[in-house]
Amino acid sequence: MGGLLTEAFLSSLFTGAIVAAIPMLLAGLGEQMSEKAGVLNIGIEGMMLMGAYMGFLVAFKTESLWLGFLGGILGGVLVAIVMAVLCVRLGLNQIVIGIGLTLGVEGLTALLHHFQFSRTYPRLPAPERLNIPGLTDLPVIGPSLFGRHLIVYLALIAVAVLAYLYRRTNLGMTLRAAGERPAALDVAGGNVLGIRVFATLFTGGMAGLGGAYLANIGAGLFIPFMTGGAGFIGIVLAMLARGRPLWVLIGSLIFGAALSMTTALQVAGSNIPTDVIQMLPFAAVMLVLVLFGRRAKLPSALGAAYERGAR
Amino acid sequence: MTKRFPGVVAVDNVSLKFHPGEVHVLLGENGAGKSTLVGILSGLQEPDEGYLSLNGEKARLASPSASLDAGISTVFQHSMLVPTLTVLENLTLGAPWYQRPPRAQIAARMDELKREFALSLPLDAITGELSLGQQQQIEIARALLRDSKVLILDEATSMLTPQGAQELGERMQQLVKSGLAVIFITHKLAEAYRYGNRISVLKQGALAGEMGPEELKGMTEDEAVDEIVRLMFGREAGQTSTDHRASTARDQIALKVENLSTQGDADVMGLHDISLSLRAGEIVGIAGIDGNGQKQLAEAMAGQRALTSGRVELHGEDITGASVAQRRRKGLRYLTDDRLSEGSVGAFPISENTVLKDIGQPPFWVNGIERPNRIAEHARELIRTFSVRTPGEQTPIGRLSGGNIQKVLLGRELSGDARVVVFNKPTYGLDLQNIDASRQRIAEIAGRGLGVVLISTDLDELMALSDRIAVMEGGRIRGVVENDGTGEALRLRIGRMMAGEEEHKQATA
Amino acid sequence: MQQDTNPSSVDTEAAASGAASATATERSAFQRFLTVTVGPIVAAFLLSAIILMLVGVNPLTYYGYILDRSLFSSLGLEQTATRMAPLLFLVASLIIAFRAGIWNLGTDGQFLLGAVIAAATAPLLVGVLPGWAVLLVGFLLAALVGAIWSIIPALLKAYQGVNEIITTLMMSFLGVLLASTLVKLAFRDPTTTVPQTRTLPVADRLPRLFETSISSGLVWGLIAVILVHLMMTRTSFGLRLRMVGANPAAATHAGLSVPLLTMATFGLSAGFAGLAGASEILGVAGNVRANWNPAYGLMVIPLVFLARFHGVGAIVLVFFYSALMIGSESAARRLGVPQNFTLVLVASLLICLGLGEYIDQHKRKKER
Amino acid sequence: ADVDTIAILTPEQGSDYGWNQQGVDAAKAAAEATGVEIIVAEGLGYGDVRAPMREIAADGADLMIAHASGYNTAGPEIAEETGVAVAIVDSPDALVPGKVADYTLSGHEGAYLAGRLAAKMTTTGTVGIVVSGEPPSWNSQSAGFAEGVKAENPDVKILYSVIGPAAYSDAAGGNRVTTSVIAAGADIIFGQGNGSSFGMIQAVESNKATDGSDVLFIDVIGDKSELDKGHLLTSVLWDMTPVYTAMIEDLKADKFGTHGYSISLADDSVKLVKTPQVDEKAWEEVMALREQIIAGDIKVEPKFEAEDVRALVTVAE
Ligand SMILES: Nc1ncnc2c1ncn2[C@@H]1O[C@H](COP(=O)(O)OP(=O)(O)OP(=O)(O)O)[C@@H](O)[C@H]1O
Ligand SMILES: Nc1ncnc2c1ncn2[C@@H]1O[C@H](COP(=O)(O)OP(=O)(O)OP(=O)(O)O)[C@@H](O)[C@H]1O
Ligand SMILES: [Mg+2]
Ligand SMILES: [Mg+2]
Repeated sequence: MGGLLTEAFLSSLFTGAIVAAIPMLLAGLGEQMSEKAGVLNIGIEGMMLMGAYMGFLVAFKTESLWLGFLGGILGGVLVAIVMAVLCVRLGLNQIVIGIGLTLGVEGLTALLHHFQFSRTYPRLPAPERLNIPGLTDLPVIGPSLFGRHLIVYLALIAVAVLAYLYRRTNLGMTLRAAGERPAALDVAGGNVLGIRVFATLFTGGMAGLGGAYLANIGAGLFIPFMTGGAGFIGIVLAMLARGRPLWVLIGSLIFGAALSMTTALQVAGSNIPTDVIQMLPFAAVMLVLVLFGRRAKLPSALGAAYERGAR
Repeated sequence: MTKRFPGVVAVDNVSLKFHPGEVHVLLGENGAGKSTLVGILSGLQEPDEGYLSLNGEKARLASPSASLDAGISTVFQHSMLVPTLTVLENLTLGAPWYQRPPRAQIAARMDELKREFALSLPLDAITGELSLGQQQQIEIARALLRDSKVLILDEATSMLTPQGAQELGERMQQLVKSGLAVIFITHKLAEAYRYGNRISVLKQGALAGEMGPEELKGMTEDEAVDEIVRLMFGREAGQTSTDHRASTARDQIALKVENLSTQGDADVMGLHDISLSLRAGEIVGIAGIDGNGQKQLAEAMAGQRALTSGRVELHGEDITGASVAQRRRKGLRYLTDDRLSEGSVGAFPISENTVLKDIGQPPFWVNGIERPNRIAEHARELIRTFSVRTPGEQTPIGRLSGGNIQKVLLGRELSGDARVVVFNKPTYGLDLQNIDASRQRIAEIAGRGLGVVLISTDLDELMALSDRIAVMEGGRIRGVVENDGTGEALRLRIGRMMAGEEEHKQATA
Repeated sequence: MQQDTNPSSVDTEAAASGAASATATERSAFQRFLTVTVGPIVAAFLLSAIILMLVGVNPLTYYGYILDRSLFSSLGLEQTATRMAPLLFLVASLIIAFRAGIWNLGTDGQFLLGAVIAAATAPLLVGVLPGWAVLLVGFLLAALVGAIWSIIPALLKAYQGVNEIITTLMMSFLGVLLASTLVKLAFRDPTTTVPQTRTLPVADRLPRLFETSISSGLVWGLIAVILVHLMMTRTSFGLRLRMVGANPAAATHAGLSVPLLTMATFGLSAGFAGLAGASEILGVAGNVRANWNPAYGLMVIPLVFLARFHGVGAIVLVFFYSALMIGSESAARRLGVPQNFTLVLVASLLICLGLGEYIDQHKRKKER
Repeated sequence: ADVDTIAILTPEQGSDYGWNQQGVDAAKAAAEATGVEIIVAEGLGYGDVRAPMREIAADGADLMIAHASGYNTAGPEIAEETGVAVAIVDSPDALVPGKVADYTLSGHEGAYLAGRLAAKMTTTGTVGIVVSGEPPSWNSQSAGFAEGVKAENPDVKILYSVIGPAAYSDAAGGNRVTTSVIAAGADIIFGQGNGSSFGMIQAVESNKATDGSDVLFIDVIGDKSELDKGHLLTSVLWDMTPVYTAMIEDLKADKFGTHGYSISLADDSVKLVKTPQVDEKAWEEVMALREQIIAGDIKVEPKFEAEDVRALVTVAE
């Protein structure tokens, strides 16, 4: 494959891996917090899609990517509010509502896109990249690792911040208590519903940001159904990561790399049929599950609504 | 205060005063309303009528945190710790999320507690890996760390060894001396007298009587217990259940266990070379400190746990390879000590729970098809025979109180042709009356010629019922003693073996 | 502390038994019907009406078309009935899984692989075997292949305790891709340019009912749901499965083999998902095209939940859902609203039905 | 036969500057030209189309154009069942007089010309093909493009990549894959995809080729020049109006179902769009090639298999 393995190409593969990984990373980090707190947030796909739509809409109208990201967060949080009210406050079934929200957002954003953008397909200008003299000029990894939009680094910083918060503050134990034995947290004076609502909204915000990244940086425009299951991958990453943000990062990078590799294999002219190549990322996750799945311990109260005093 | 639940008045117009400097004992049979009252005081439930006042001011405790803020700390009947968190984390649970755990401060306070109350805890251990007694200490420590004015302990001693209970009692006395009010719930009347300054008795939700400090001081333990029993059950005491039962053992060997061993691991004790034999009509007690292999032995006999070596014989028939279901059909029954998570399926109605171990068997199933009427009939019969308090056989069993669940399970094990029954802590958590009834039932089935293995941590119970007592320690049988009812001397011998002191003396017979 | 990770404990009442629900006699059945069904449906349609008005469409006209085209015309009714068949098999699949405490979220992959194997074999057998045998073989193979696709999640769950949500979801993604690959590389009809399997001639498909266009798959689907419902509620095997779902420790204690029963649950549930695929192919479509994925599985999950795992309730919901799909295809076309609006309608329906359920439970609690 | 109403059924909304839009627009134009009513059923998805077809048949359509390869099993069946004429795609052998006719659309000749043009204009010596999936019509155009490139200059490298599982609407995937292909040296991208093609365009707009020049994009089926920001080189444009018009006329003349229909360079139903980015000289040469194809001097065979495409693209050593 010598001829194709140019520096630029390798660099673009690294870049591709990172670009593909960031939305899943953000979604996975968000879902992780919900799951810790005992909320199985199946609606994350819808939150992401709403984030993509709102993120693009705001970025396009205001011509500011940053406002676009805020819009994405807002979009995700809006959907998450519905989820928080219905599933955490009222205790409705998380699966039913999660699927319902995802379907609803898919329909709604496609509808809005149809009336707003389907005749013009507006696209955003190429995102600004952070140029760190010296680092960005490094061969191969330079442009992919250091030439990204600032939001990429914020996502990485979020990993560290969350890891710090989970480890060093009461946040981690409060979340775990809410997911493991909500009644224990309640009688200890903690606010079970409060922390669960917070976690759900956080998931919405992160998923929305991930969606906005997908639309604004990843694609440069909004297309209906464009998340295409990235939220579900986020759920899987969160479950595999056993509560550790760093593992979500590793997982999303591996998944992103696998996606990027499918391009590499094809561009290199591999004779393996495309469909087989495209199974690789999922097969890789299955392999991880077969090898290490038994360690993916989930919180005891995951998916169960908490009602005080009920037995 | 009044609190109603569908179909039940759990707390019926009860007025109580709790004074600082007093241990106020709440007594009452199962389902009398004690835990409900605790629930109201700890903010888990709101009363339908009546009110609460703190230091003379009306207060509303709408949530557990309101109750904690009002200075009321509660140690609940069932553990309220998060098993996957560390001890330190459980101690700080409920603090604002953005704070850092004040480790140094808590360590310092724990030092004080250690001095004052002999409470000592490994702060960084994972809670779920500690013994139940230590876990309870965490809950008590947590209550103390909060500088509460009122401390509630709901059946706090049921998990503890006699020494542990003794220590707790002393601790309570120290606490009230420092100005707290302690509310203490127990089913052990002697404890109530020894550690309590004031005793209130609940009966079917209503206040049946109260004994103040002066009154209590003027009574001996026996007098006090008599009075309490009269208040609780409306009958005279006298059935001193510690009377030694006359042996009904016959010659025939009912169950024989030879050189049985099982695999152990980090969580579960392995068994080593256990041999034991049981005659028909005999009750063999298994004594030992909780967690020394008793449960594993019961499970191995029932077929629930794989053996690494050894054999089991039932009435001369080798059943080593038989499954749980086969053993059950041959008449070997096992009453688990874990009635909620192992013995019953809380969401299923009582009727289905009565036949869970006979799924697919006639007459409840014919060709695999369920006969709901037969099952319901069977369940109603069982409810009647064992006086289960329930609205009906279709009630999900999880809604019953622990004691009533226990009766259902007991009925399930005794139905059909039982020949040998293994009881694991059959009376744990029951009220006096139910304990009595259960013990009588055990004695009676032995009298009918069934072999009984009675696992218990309660020596009184073992000494009252057993023909012989085997003592387990470290997954082995440390010795088997004839129960001659000789009281203190025997008790001392057993106690030594429980501590692993007396040397290995294998079972004979 | 009861573990609440599995679906059967999400709603203990439902898992308990259908029979136990006879307690709430105070309010009339009619009132309950209002809160649980009619009210939410009306609310959902109102909510969606607002969105319709926002995009400038008269909701009354829109809903008129839906009713007219799905229920009030014989053609519409036939279409609705035909659409139900695969959904019903999926309902059967999910009732087994959910009542047995297993989250089988991988029905899409199982469905497609079942469909592919049925489409790959049935056309080849025409003429070799009698017509009914062709169909039977197709169905059996589909069930088998669906079940096989659940083996890895089943083994991991039964013997390693790996959460099946992740594994079934991943196997589903994989299954969808594999189905497409198989169509292109293994079972492709050599006579077409489009990658698709051979086509089972219309005459050899499941017979239609009477003189209509309704596939008899509907009947088999109904039978499947009823049988599964009875199996789960009225047989010893069903109780064993439910017990494993509700409390595995108690099941072990009662002498049941939890791993084997878990495997059985996966096998049956995935098998029925495979049957769903076969019913769509052998009843309606006749072949499988590469990249075809109707993704019915995700949609059926909420329906089964809202029916509280009850077979008859699920049948009613599937009927409504099918009618909605059929009717709104038509309404959308006539009024120039993108099809996607149907998703909005379905979503509001799910959410409102969920809310209705909540209100109903609260009322019942108060009455007790 | 009397024809007063026709219908077109498309899997997606007819506003995609591509397959669906061209179909809907052409059907409208053909209806207008022949003076018949038209029913437009858009966004029917790729699932079972029998229900809407039956309904449209009941609504009185005399011809249903089932404009998706996924509809070519249902189409003939419904024609048989309802007696209404149905036109399907990608099934050259499926002809039933009066009932079923096929119109297999392939712009492979146009793609061939685009390939010639691309090979003339590449400065890096590498071009890329990015597709969101591998349906036959796209394969035939990918193959045509690759053949054109090779015929023009065998030294030009051709890179090929299919986006991924969520491809049709995966705009981000389109962007990502196209970026990689550009980084691997391509400076002209031949892109085929629905929603994802907008991601490809975005990548073309926001990346520079390895030699620092601008990257150009070649689109298919529809004409996106009104959305262009200076990177569209050309588009292999399809116009189905002649096909649909012929169908209606045939149906009226009772000749429907006796032959298939196709698009070709000859009647401009396949043609290249000229944009300001096109080099004049190259354009003239390509137009000369067009004449040769029409005259039959150059033969371009359609190749519908994915393997054929892969056999034509460059394999790295
Ligand atoms: N949540 C509830 N729903 C319905 N009935 C209840 C509920 N909680 C308590 N009850 C009823 O209230 C009564 C009192 O229950 P409570 O738990 O207070 O008993 P208790 O005195 O604590 O018994 P124990 O000694 O067994 O702990 C019971 O008889 C029960 O029927
Ligand atoms: N959620 C509930 N719904 C209905 N009834 C309940 C509920 N919770 C408790 N009860 C009732 O409360 C009573 C007492 O419950 P609880 O578990 O406190 O009993 P308990 O005091 O622990 O009994 P025991 O001493 O026998 O273990 C039971 O009789 C039960 O009927
Ligand atoms: Mg109690
Ligand atoms: Mg109790």
